[in-house]
Amino acid sequence: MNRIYFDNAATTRVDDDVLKAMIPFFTQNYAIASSIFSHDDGIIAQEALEGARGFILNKLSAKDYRCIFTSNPTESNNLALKGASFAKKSGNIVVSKIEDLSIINTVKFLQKKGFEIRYVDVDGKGFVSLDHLKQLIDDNTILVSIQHANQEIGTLQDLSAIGEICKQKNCIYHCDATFSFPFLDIDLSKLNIDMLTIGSDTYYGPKGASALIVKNSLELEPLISGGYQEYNLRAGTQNIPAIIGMKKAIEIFDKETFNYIKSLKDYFLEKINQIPHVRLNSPQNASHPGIVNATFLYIEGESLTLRLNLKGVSVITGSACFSKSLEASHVLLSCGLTHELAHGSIRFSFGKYNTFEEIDKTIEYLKEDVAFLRNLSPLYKED
Amino acid sequence: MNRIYFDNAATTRVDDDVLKAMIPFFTQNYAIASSIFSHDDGIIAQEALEGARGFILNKLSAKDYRCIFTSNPTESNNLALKGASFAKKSGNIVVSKIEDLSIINTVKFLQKKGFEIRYVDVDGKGFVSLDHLKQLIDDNTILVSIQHANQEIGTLQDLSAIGEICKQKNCIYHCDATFSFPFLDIDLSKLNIDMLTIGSDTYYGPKGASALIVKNSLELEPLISGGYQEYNLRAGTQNIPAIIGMKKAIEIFDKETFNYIKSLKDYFLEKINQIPHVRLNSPQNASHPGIVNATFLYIEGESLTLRLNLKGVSVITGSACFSKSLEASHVLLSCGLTHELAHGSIRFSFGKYNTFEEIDKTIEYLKEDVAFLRNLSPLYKED
Amino acid sequence: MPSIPYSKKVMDLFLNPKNLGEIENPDGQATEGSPACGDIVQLQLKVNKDTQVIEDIKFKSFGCASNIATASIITEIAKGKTIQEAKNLKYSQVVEELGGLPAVKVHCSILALQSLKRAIENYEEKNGLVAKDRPTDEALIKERLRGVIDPNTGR
Ligand SMILES: Cc1ncc(COP(=O)(O)O)c(C=O)c1O
Ligand SMILES: Cc1ncc(COP(=O)(O)O)c(C=O)c1O
Ligand code: FES
Ligand code: FES
Repeated sequence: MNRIYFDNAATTRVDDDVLKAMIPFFTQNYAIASSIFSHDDGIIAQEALEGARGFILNKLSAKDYRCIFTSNPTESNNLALKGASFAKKSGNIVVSKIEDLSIINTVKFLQKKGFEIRYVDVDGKGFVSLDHLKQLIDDNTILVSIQHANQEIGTLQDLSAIGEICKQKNCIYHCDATFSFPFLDIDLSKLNIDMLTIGSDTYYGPKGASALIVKNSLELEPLISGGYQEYNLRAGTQNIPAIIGMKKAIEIFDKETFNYIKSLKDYFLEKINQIPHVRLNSPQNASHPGIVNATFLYIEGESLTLRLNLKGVSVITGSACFSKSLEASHVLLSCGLTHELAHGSIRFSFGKYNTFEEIDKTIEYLKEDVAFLRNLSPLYKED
Repeated sequence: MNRIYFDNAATTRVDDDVLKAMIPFFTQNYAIASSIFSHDDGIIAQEALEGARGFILNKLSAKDYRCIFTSNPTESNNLALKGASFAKKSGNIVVSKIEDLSIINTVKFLQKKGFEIRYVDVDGKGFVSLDHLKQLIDDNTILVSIQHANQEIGTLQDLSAIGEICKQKNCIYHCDATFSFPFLDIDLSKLNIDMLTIGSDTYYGPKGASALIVKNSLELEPLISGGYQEYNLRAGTQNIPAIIGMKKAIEIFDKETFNYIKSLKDYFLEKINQIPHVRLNSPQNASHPGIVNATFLYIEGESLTLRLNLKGVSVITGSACFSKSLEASHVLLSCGLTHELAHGSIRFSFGKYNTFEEIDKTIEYLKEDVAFLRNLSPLYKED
Repeated sequence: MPSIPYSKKVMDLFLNPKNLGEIENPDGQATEGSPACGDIVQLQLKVNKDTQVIEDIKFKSFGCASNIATASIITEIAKGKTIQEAKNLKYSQVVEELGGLPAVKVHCSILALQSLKRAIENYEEKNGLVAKDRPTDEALIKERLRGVIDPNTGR
């Protein structure tokens, strides 16, 4: 059975061209990159690595920045927040309430280490309150971390406005762009961003690669000590095959890919109107082109994902029943959804390997399963 | 030109079967592993991941241990040392002087954070002094970290004796087995090892995978916060293709591979006698089967590696001229070598893709280049 | 085939729940909610006043597969039993009938069982069989679920 994979916000299939670009680095140019005075094998590896680094910096118009390769966005976010905070020694940190767990749990960790954490409110669609942000920042604020695209509902923050506020208030601004880059252009020559996290495996690149783009002037305490790789900020042999794959994935991600994914989303949004009592949790505008988060009122999300799964559809839910910690999605709750509304939420995330036909099928399955589960629900009274 | 790669201690070519095992996880079973109640794609990934974890624990006879996957041995070593030290809050840490930089620079970091560091002496061939170790450990010792095989000269420590001492003194024992596993068997049911670091990319597995094997009872503070992966000790999406490759590489590493590599080393040792004034820095016994470290007296190592490189041979040197920090190998200096002796040291590390013919060629090149450089050297007087 | 951590029995009942729905003019009923994950189970009974046998029982659920399956099997077990027998039903017994539950989901079976017991209490109270009812507030639910709502251990 060919499954319908609508979980592209979690991770994507690696593109065949990306894999092809990686292969030589497994079996031919496999040497480590650190020995610049040594042998040609090492120098070839070094050049490939530095080529990828330069390419990424250039793509982001990042002139006075370093590109630190890490193993995944979680590590990049940790390096950004712990690295900058420990370098500053004390102060307060401002983050939005809807950040990824790699930010939320990192600031919880920093709180235990003596830093004060302040959370910026978001509105019903996840947009950060700029007024609240301004209020929260004071002279002791060392760092603001506010993401670009949200991982559950797709909301896009106004990086330009946030960067401007941080600049005026003279504090470091870190932006987690894991889920937006390279879908959306980011021009660091025009934005006031001090640190930027980008990933690889949500745009057809491999797992095992990510980068933290950091202003040259910014001091960081490394998380991982050892060899003298990555400007002495991230020790350990670099995963060159993955980095080459990441580069290739950025290279081949074009406007056409963007438009195709967006057209899938638009088609889905049009079709989902056929199901009654659906609440859209994603914003209409300023939203990631590949994601729709919707609540099917009166039903519980784990039951729905499970039924869809049996029909071959892969999605996830923000229901508490689904999460390892039995807590409903902190993103949805922060947007003001009740537990009940979070309970029935489903994230559909589309990718370039999906088709319109898959959406048609999924809408049919949804009709059946939602009706079945509503029939089961003590909350649902037929109109 | 077909190059002669004798830098297998740095990293190895990925085995074709390993790559073959990885491929489906790039383009078919690419989902993330964290959603066990969700969709089949996630569950397939989860099962592959847990299969690899179980396989590795079983291979090491590790009954009451967790297997925490990380991105490379440097990270595993950092997690072990920082994780255990921060969990204990204060105390002293004992390490050998010849550990990899990922240990040496990690304890330097911990020193800045208030921990006391004590260094165990080694003898002329790199063997840790067990008497000195016993003297150094006291009631405030929280952790001992002593490696298995040395990365530059191949010396194998007596893990059983070291473990016994740590057990008697009641302190945690971490062993960095990056360069010995799976060349040498490690049976955790018989050794008193609390934490063990293993790698992947020095035995024909891919980069991007490593594991820290940790006793269940041992508490660690995570380095990387975020999602609830890896027993909550290492957040972030797991690099499943790399982990699957690591598993496969362990699976196919057999006695035959070991014997072949060892026979290359023996052949090389026999042939190198043809060159005068060579000092073997590696021990004769209790040594890694794939490594020979030798000093060519009166010459400087970077010059020699450069000349060999031009003839297509990849090796490295412990010469200060070669290192990024212009410091001679701390391993060789700790073994009591003078700067002069460290200067002319070369590491030859053999792997299963090398041939006897490559050794013959290299010996010929060595004869020419060593003679040439000695002729250049003010220290050398022809006998 | 990958294994969702639910037994075949749980999946069967999840897909085809028994005794689903509502009873008109029930003799006893209860709606229980879990403070752990926010789900709701509703149970309704018809009881023979002479024999005290549960003659009909129906449920509705706003919960996960484990919750649905547990509620379903409880209705099957309870049907035809006296209220006394039904009250003595142990949750370990229910879990066993289901072919086990993932640790993190054991609390769902407790919740379903609680609503059965509450529905019986409601019947007893309406028929003057017990003196006074204590309202089900969050404190009471937490008390009942104490020790079983740790999602990581299920205990
Ligand atoms: C916005 C955002 N940041 C960070 C992460 C963490 O990514 P990883 O688990 O690959 O480290 C994710 C993952 O989904 C994400 O969506
Ligand atoms: C013994 C030992 N430990 C740790 C490492 C660090 O490995 P990596 O740079 O892959 O993290 C090495 C690398 O050569 C090593 O030989
Ligand atoms: S009903 Fe929520 S976890 Fe089962
Ligand atoms: S002589 Fe040039 S670096 Fe040593």
